[in-house]
Amino acid sequence: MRALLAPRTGGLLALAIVIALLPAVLPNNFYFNVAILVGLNAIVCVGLNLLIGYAGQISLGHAGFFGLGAYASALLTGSYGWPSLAALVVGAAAVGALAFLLARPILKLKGHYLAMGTLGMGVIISIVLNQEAGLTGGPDGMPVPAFEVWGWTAYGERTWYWIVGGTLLVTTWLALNLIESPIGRALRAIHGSEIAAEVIGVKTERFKTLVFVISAVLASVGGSMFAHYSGFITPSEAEFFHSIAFVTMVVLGGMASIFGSILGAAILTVLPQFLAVLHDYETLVLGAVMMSVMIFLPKGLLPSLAELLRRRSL
Amino acid sequence: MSALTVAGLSKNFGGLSAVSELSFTVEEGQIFSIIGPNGAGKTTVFNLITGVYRPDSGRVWLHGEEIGGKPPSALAGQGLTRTFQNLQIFFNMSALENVMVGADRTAETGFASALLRLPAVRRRDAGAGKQAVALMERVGLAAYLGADAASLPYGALKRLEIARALATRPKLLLLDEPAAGLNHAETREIDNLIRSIAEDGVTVILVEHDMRLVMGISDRILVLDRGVWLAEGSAEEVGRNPDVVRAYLGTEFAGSADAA
Amino acid sequence: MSSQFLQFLISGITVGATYALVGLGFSIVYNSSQVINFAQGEFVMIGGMATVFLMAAGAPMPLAIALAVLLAVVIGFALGKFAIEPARGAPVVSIIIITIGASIFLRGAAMLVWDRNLHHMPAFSGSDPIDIGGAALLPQSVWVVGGMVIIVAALQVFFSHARIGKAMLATAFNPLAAQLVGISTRGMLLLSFALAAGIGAIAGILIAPITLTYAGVGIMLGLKGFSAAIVGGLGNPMGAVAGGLVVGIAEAMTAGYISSAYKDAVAFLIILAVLLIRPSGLFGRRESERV
Amino acid sequence: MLLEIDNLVCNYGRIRALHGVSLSVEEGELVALVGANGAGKTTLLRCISGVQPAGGGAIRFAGDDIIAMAPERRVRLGIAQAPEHRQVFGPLSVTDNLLLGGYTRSRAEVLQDMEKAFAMFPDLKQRRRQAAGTLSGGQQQMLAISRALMARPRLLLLDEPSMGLAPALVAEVFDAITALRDAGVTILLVEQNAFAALSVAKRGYVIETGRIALADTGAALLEDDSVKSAYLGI
Amino acid sequence: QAQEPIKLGVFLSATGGAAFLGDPEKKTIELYVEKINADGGLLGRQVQLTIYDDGTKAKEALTFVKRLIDQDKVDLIIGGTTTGNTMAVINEVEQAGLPFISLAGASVIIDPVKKWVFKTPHTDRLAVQKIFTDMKARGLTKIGLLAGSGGFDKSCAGNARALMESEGVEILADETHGAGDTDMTPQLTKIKNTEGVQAFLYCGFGAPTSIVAKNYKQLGITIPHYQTHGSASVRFIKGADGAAEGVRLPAAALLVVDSLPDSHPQKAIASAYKAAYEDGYKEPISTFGGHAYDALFLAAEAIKRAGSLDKEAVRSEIEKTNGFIGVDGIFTMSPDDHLGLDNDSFVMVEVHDGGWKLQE
Ligand SMILES: Nc1ncnc2c1ncn2[C@@H]1O[C@H](COP(=O)(O)OP(=O)(O)OP(=O)(O)O)[C@@H](O)[C@H]1O
Ligand SMILES: Nc1ncnc2c1ncn2[C@@H]1O[C@H](COP(=O)(O)OP(=O)(O)OP(=O)(O)O)[C@@H](O)[C@H]1O
Ligand SMILES: [Mg+2]
Ligand SMILES: [Mg+2]
Repeated sequence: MRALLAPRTGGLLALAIVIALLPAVLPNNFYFNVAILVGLNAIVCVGLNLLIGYAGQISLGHAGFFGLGAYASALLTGSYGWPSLAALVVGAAAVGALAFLLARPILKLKGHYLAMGTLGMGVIISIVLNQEAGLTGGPDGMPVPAFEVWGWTAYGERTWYWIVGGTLLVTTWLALNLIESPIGRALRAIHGSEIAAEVIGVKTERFKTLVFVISAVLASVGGSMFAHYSGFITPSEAEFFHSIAFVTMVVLGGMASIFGSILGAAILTVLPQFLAVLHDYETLVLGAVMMSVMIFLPKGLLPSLAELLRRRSL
Repeated sequence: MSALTVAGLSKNFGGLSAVSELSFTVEEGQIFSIIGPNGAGKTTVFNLITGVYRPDSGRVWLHGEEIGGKPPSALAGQGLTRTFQNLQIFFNMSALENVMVGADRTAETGFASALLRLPAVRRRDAGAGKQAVALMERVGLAAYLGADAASLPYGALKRLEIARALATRPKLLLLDEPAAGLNHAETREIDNLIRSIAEDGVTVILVEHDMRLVMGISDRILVLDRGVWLAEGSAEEVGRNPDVVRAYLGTEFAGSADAA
Repeated sequence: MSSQFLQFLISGITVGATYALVGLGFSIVYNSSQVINFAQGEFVMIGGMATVFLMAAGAPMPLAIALAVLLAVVIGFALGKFAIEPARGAPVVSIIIITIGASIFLRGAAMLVWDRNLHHMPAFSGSDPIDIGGAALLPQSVWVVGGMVIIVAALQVFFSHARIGKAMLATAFNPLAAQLVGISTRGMLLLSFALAAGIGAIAGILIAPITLTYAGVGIMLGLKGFSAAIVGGLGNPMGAVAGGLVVGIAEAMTAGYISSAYKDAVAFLIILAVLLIRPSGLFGRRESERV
Repeated sequence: MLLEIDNLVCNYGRIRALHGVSLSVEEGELVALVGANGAGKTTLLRCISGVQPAGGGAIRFAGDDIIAMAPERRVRLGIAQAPEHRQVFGPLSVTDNLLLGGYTRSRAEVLQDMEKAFAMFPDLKQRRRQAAGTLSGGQQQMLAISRALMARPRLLLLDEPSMGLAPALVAEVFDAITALRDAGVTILLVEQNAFAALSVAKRGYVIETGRIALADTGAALLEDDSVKSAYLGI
Repeated sequence: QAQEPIKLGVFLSATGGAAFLGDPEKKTIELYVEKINADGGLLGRQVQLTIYDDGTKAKEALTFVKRLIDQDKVDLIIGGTTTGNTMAVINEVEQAGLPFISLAGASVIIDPVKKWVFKTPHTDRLAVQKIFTDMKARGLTKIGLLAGSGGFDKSCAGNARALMESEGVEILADETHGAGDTDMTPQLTKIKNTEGVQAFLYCGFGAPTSIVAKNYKQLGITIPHYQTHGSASVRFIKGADGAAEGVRLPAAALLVVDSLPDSHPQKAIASAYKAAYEDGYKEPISTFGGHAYDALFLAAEAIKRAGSLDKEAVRSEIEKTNGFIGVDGIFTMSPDDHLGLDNDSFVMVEVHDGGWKLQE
């Protein structure tokens, strides 16, 4: 019983149950669509939280990786006729390789300077996607063929729901494993004090690079899946504001909280749908909600709520 | 073989020569102390040895192998680690986890096995946990096993750093003012701890201003003044050296080696 | 050839001064709280929009400008008081998210209170270009550059000589110690937000005749201003100026000599290169904490 | 009575660090507070300065209840502290740190006092323009003490002022403290160097896990057996 | 008895990068749906409007279209302020099978023809053609081109490049500027210093249109200056602070409705729209709102003709639109033309004395 209540197993179990039971209450495809977007954002945010929340390295450029993944899938399957899965994997590998090359110089920067560095990286990616219209269709975007593996075509919201849900569950499980391992502790140590981590043997550069690559790969995978699911992509997926949206989800949900990221992704994906009916007041209210959550729950939703609960139960 | 040899080490900050042309040798198993006035360059020497700073000139050998230019993490792998005068605690973790990071030997953990949480990783985790508990008990932090590092009082944090450093199983341990902020009784505990560390075969280099501790525990003492070698010898020799008395000890503590 | 270069340079300096003016606001808030205020661009918008609407309502230009700056100052103060201050002690990223929320909120409010349209403000002293060695310069550019020089000089004095400026810095570096020497850290925070908002509004007013103004004008300017502040080295007013000029001139020269399609990309590449060589910006404080 | 603390309680979240501490300091008195690591000494000083909210009890300064007063107003009343861990303004120069120490006073007065501080710690004078964060540990400690003095406090709170200082300087710091005492400055001194602290203090308190365990004159505490064994290592 | 209302779904970019376009579109739709309902609705039923703002993000657009289809169960969709946002939803609309009228410019939307997809604005291709024709009539064949980085801008520039050969025009200088740029003098200087350039064309909309005009004047460039219907708003003229004088652009007749001869077929409808809009919102019309007007009434007419809300019936009635007089022009659609406008529906105008002057 105790083990079930532990954040790891209990959380995973809860997530699995939610994913399994949600379809029963989702009335139509639109809701499935929102759920899928929640899942895709959550996959990216789980990776990003490893980078920002655990290792303490901020990135304002991850939409760039998301966009690259999306375009890699679109181009390789659409223009070059590759199998979808191969395109996804190769895209992720290429993005991982790019992240690996960028990691060393960029992660030398600290704090706000790192934010600037990653922001610049993301902006450059998004400019390239915008300008290379011959390849990417420019700002008008490009269509993406359906996801196909071994003759089976992933089609429709319900199918994608299970694909994304499954991927999210696996991603969460892997991420939880990672943060509980020595590698996860090393990441948090880097956050705490880079120099102290070094002198007790943590190769900080290596781990910073590692987590940067992991988060980039997850963003790329999220992008690829999004591209196939939506069937059409534009460079706005890679733009700065999308990066900000990811970071906001992570922070709102709770830094260094895997389940917080999922919650953050869910709230910031669903909330605009609720607010859409407010029309002119939509932006205003969205801004106000973001501010209030962070003011009243400064550590992010999940950690702050957990703390409240703990205090209650005492 | 000597545990550490330093030759001609120099470091300037802007116009200031923090360490200049410093040479000394620490024999294996020794407790070697570096003392000197505030700003003499003691911490800088630690920073240079451990690769936190790059020396302007000079060479360093660890157990006979030259280590110049290596990053601190590589040196930690070779059995060289330290504590900090200005605490460097992972405040975002629990006290126990702080020590576990030291015990982890992260370089040896495979990425894939960590992702999948293979039994090897679990065993390693459990091992690190046990080791960390034992070390916290050893340094007298048994009361804080479940605490967040951020909630520990200053004196406890100093000991937490020692426990974390010990967790890396060092052969050469550099302690920067471990007794600062401790009262006499607590200092005595640290005294015993350092002795027991040395008894385990670890070479210790100690920077400390508590002369009772230094004079009583050191096999050999190096005195620095304004970055320059001033004197070296046994506690007795150093304590009697008039230059040292004038520059550092002040009359009050002169010859306090006898008292300890 | 040389008049062409001169023209690019004039363009770069004008644009750079714009970025610098926006970047200064980032520096000020950073100087009191180590927070990046992503709502800074919105104060630029508020300055321009408020002036335009006040003028439309019949206020003479100087009065409209004064009221617009005052409005921005009040909003900046309110932002500090009701959004940032209650969250003090929260992690810096959390506070940054608050400022992002604030920028969304202010933009939404501007669209409601004013509108989503493009507005134009007359140039302060006509729009007949001045000829400089074959290159043309708009009088408003002189206003922008001049305004920037005055503001930056004032800030330089404020932070390096006035005790209250130092107190603001101290609050950012170590709020605990600041309190212990009798600095009202709350007061410093509010002061810096109000000051940054005011300077942002002045920037918005100075550049509105060039850029036009609309509810979304602060977004890109905010981003570029942030870049300027970072490249120059956060917290240093001179840095923001240097950073703004680097970015502005890089953009103009790239557009002129390399590729206008990739001019922003090249500008960001230059920013990255600068940071890789000087990880805390051109004029940034070097690492001053030690172990 | 300049400072009167009555039944003060202080919590960090769920952890109670002070369980009803009562203590007083008379005008012109030097009072020492000793105790083991984690006993709550720093917490007590933080409460007096107002940077840590009190959870109950009363703090009276010169007769006024200041328990809810903002920290900066307490400095204006005359309470200055040289905090544990030094807490200098890292990127600012030594001079700027000192100027800010006298934030509540006129610049001219502070400049005068600064010369006195430089006379006490010549090392600081030499490094006037250096960023405080790059000073050596001991130099930073000198700066922290000097900075607190710049406020010309009526009550000076010193949290382990001898920490990290070379022996010769420790002696000097204690000389300085006695000189301040003799000049009529009221001082509440927290020290691990209990022997030195109790030697110069008129009265002393021993704090144990958030409670005052003993209170007596400095001389009497020095003779107390439990103090001897626990804090003096004798 | 109360009849089920007709459900009209709309998604627009009322905020974000294309807010200049989306805002008047939204206002127009809201204004006229209210009018239609006040006049008794369509087929005796009220029109229930569901309208979403996609913030100029393709991902949002798709989500809102799914919402319109699956959740709100609308009968017909109008929207897609930008080409990207339109293209992102086409798949979904085609699969769901319901009539969709886009308000975006690019020709890819209807070329190739998609069964359920229509659009009302002139394609930028038409605009560029019109401009080139006008240039050639003035003997200008060597041009300098500047375009922004948005979807409209790039598509327009792309069309210019695609058409230059067939139209006998040569692009000697080809420049772009970034989103949010506030100074285009470097690009214009380059164009100015390019040997042989006889005319200048700017592709873009929003604030940059005015900035380009100002910089153009600042640099003392005197060759003819063309912009596109993206600048067809008095805000362009006002923003340019006098520098827009002499700039030529193709626009819907709406823009110069007051100077149209009474015999012009669009005069009545365009003046009515102008009056209603300016009265309702106290701000000058733009031609973007006109796209929304046309889309709304194309649909309304088709529903009336179909006499039901049967999706296929409405769709085929839209396709059969013949001689519908709209603000943008006179629409005649067919199974292989889902736009139904030709070049004539554009007029060339020139900025004159701070207003628009119709060119012959
Ligand atoms: N990063 C730095 N930048 C500038 N000066 C420095 C830096 N690090 C050290 N110094 C200077 O070098 C000298 C030696 O400093 P160091 O910290 O090594 O002294 P220390 O012997 O450890 O003194 P303490 O006993 O007070 O800790 C000091 O004068 C200090 O101000
Ligand atoms: N930020 C904090 N969060 C939680 N608990 C804290 C915090 N700071 C201190 N404590 C707890 O409060 C108690 C008193 O701590 P305090 O720092 O006042 O002790 P101290 O007497 O000054 O010790 P030292 O001699 O080590 O400086 C300790 O048990 C400590 O664990
Ligand atoms: Mg030191
Ligand atoms: Mg303490």
